[in-house]
Amino acid sequence: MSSPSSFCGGGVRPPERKSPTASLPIRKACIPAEALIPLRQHAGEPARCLVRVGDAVAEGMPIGRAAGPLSADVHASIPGVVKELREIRLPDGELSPAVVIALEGEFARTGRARTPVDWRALSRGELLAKLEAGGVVGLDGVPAATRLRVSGRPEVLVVNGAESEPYLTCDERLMVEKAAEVLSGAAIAAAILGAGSVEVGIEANKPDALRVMAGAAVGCGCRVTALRPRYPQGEERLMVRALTGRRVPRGGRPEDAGAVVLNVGTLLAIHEAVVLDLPHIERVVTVAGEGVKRPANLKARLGTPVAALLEECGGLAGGRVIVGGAMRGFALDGLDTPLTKGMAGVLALSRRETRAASRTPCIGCGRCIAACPWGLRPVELYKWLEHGQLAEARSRGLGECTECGCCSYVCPARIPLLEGLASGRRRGAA
Amino acid sequence: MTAPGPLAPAPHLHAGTTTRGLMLSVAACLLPAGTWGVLVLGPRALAVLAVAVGASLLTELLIAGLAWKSFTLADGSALLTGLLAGFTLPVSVPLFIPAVAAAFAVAVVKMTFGGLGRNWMNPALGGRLFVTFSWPALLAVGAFPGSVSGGGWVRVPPWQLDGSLLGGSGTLGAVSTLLLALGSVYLLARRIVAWEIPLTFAAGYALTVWALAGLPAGEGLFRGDVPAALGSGGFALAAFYMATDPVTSPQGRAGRLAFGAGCGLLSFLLRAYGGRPEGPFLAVALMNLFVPLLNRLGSPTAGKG
Amino acid sequence: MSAVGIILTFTFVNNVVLGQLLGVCPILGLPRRPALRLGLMPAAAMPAAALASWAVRRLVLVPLGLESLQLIALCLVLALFVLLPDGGKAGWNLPVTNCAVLGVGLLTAGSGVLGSLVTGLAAGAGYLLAAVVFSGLRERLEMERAPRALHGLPLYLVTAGLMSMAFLAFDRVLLARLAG
Amino acid sequence: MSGDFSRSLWRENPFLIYLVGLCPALAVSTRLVNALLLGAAMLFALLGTGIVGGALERFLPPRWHLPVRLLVASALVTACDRFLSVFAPALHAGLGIYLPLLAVNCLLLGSAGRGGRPFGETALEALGMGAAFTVGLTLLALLRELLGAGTITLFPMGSFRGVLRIPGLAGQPARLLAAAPGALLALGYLSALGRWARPGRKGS
Repeated sequence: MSSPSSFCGGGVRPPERKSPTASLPIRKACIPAEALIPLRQHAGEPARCLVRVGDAVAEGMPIGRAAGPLSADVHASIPGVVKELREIRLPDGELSPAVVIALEGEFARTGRARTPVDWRALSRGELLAKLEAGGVVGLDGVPAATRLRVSGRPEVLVVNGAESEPYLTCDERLMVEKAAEVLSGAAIAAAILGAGSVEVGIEANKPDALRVMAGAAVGCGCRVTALRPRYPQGEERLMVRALTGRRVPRGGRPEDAGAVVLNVGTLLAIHEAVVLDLPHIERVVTVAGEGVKRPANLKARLGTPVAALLEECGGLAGGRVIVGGAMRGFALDGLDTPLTKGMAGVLALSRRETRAASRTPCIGCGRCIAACPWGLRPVELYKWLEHGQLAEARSRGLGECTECGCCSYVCPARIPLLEGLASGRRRGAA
Repeated sequence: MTAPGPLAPAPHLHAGTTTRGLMLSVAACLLPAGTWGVLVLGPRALAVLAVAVGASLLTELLIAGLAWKSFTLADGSALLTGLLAGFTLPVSVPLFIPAVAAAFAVAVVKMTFGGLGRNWMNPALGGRLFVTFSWPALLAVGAFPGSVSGGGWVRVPPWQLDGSLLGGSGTLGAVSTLLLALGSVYLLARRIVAWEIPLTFAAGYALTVWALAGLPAGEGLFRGDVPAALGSGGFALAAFYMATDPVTSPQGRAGRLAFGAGCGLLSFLLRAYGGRPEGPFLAVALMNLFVPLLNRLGSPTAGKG
Repeated sequence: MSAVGIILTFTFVNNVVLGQLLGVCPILGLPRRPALRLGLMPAAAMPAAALASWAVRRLVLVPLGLESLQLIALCLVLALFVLLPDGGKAGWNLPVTNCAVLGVGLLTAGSGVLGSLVTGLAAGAGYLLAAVVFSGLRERLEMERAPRALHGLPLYLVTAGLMSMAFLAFDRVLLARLAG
Repeated sequence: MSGDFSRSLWRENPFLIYLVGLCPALAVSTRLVNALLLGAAMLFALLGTGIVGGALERFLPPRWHLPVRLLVASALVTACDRFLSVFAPALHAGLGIYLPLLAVNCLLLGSAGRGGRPFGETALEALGMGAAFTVGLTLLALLRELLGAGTITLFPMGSFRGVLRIPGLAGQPARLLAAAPGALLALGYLSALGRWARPGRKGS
């Protein structure tokens, strides 16, 4: 293994705080008595609802059908009866229709032995169809099938095992416990893409994952590289730069540099959908933070309420509850929010951990500029947006912002730069 | 507004720095040099410093309280402004001078523009300039040497008096370049101030002094006395504490490098040709004018890439 | 005074705008964006005015013994500028109400042709310098909230005052040592 | 009409609030007497330009309005200049080029194209503007001279040399206020004061 590589310029080094969960094996969570399954667990339109109140649903049965290329199928994560259809507000503030399923009947799939499918015998179209039928969605909300259906034949598949977000260890545990399955998913994705090489990037602070993955990668054409721990190392474009040396053009996508990036959790879901015919109905989620009594990595059914996950870990001792990562996640005002495909963590952070302070005027220290991995000037963009000058902000690169939050993280005046820029981007997109 | 409520915006972690922390760190780093200065220069130095700090705090308290009904002393910037203003003044001045300098700094240079972060000129420097040009005779060069070693508790050896490292002129900020630099080492190591500005400031100043300072005296090129220039006249205070004021210096790296270099060149010009020992202060104030233009350096705009 | 001395005087030591307070209002009132272009027009008019002043004085007023009518003669020249076809559109009448332009014409009253030209150029450069620096600061001021009564012109004046104060660093001692 | 007069004198004082025509005035506002003299000259020039220029404008196409005003103003200002140089050479020297510069003052040229109105209206407007200019300039000069030199300079009369020295201030005045930066700073704060004191601001 060579010395850790990384992106240059910008980024921050937040405390890792991964130790409470990094060495704990993934635990199976209890099946919830009631699952609340949003029909929008992806970037695009909500899936079209296929069930009505009173319908009996089996485990893994589709309950929502994709409505467009950025939309994906949604499946019943538990067997039971559709109790209610309602509209809920997701943590990011978007509204989504959701299906409430009351647990009932027997588990048709769980615990039954499965014969693995020989995916090498399948055509590219059949593989993609399996991914669509399984409702596999990447961490950024783009369905895996859509991501892999790119034109222009990328040469490299980049496997994102960086996990640079503090607290989160679910990817790390997956790589330690399910390295073969993850690499099988990578092989499937590479086959669909026609990509010649597979590059796995893992931050150097996960020695176990690096060792296991490197061992599993022997002989399957993958290269495992250690990355310098630095947030946001997991950003797609930075991963591509660090692992392949290819520069993604400003404001462009990894595909523009001939690479496709997929997260290890997504690869596991690809493996399960293709080889085991299992739809995307459960995921591993890190439950951590000082407000959680017994932090853990749980393998839980989608639709499990956050409250149940916290309960499973000894209950909530207080603090700010966040879903997702500590840098990019969303704070919750209620604990009935369900687990979704993209939710890697449930964190309860104490005041000591968040180090919150009151806002003061900007003193122009330039820390946000130094921290921005894209070389933007967050403070200037923020001020233009504050004055309603959206066009001016866009001409200064607002479109290149990936909302990583480094600027807000370092701002001594505690200006909500990320919030300002993100809302400006939403206004710009509308 | 951003109180840690249930719906606080991301990110939910923070590096932990606060504006007040930054201001107080800088103020604390002035302490060694200030203490030494008081020991060398005597109680008069303490009086100048106390009047400057008092006037600064009082002005900020009055304006923020009466006009905006807010309490802003807690951010520590008024304290720092008062300290810096006191450091720049010869201790021999009548005590109304530090009061006027600090009050002008806070009221005109800072609060007029809306308070902390909105001013474009370094307040302490603005105050220093106001008294320099208003009462030139009281702040003249001649006022420096007479006060040295008068009434201090510590006797500086005579060979140190002309210079620099431990005991120089009769200004708190010029008594010890060494201790000021020591304080700034901490600030630089903790990344509290930008390293780019002191670097190019010192480099630009030293190079021009070395190359050109011999010319006015007819000694030819490359004969300048660099250690004497770096070790006196408030260069250290200007380079490490004034030019690095985040509010009134550029934000990007390219802008900062250019800003420091400009400060260095102007310092030399004003010091060697203008006959002003406070050249570095004037140079920083002049460069403050160019900060908005320097901020355009290296700024990402449309059409790039 | 040497040419270097004249240039230093009018650009820095006694900057037309910041030292002699000529042309303050056009600079305070400059629109934000094309500061350079709008500053260029009066700056270019200054050497022209200096030359015109010299020519009128030398060729008309002195031979006729009418030196005291210099102001009227200069205004006549300015009036001709305005009357040029499309004067308003091309912005020719802009320099007319700019006292810095007329001021340079008046200030060069005692100089020869070369002195007038150098003075005009230096004054123009000084004007441009002040205009560009001020437009930068003004853009910054507009991004920030200031106390209501001070917002706008009063703040610009205080800004110009602090600029002018910083320019006092370029003093006569400096001028004497640099220009000999 | 008298309402117009008082409005332009204080509430809408063009000098203080809109800062119209300030350039030539700023530099000489170092002494009170300069302000009074310049104010008087301005009043005279405003009246003359308003009446003569207004009368001529009736017979001329619009593009001639500005040049004609300019010439009329320069003639009147030259007259003032000559008059002062003959009768009060010392005071004249104090004004320097700033008296002739009144010719291109925005206050004088700003009324170009507004000719053809009744004589009384034109005269009253000119009086109001001139008075406003004088009041504003006097305030500025008083402030700067008091703080920047510690004196008040008036016309010399008999044994009185024309200069009042203010005890306490005259010893160590803040000389910066007498220099160029002082003019800009003082005017800035005076105009802020003018805006702040403007009652209501509903008329504008």
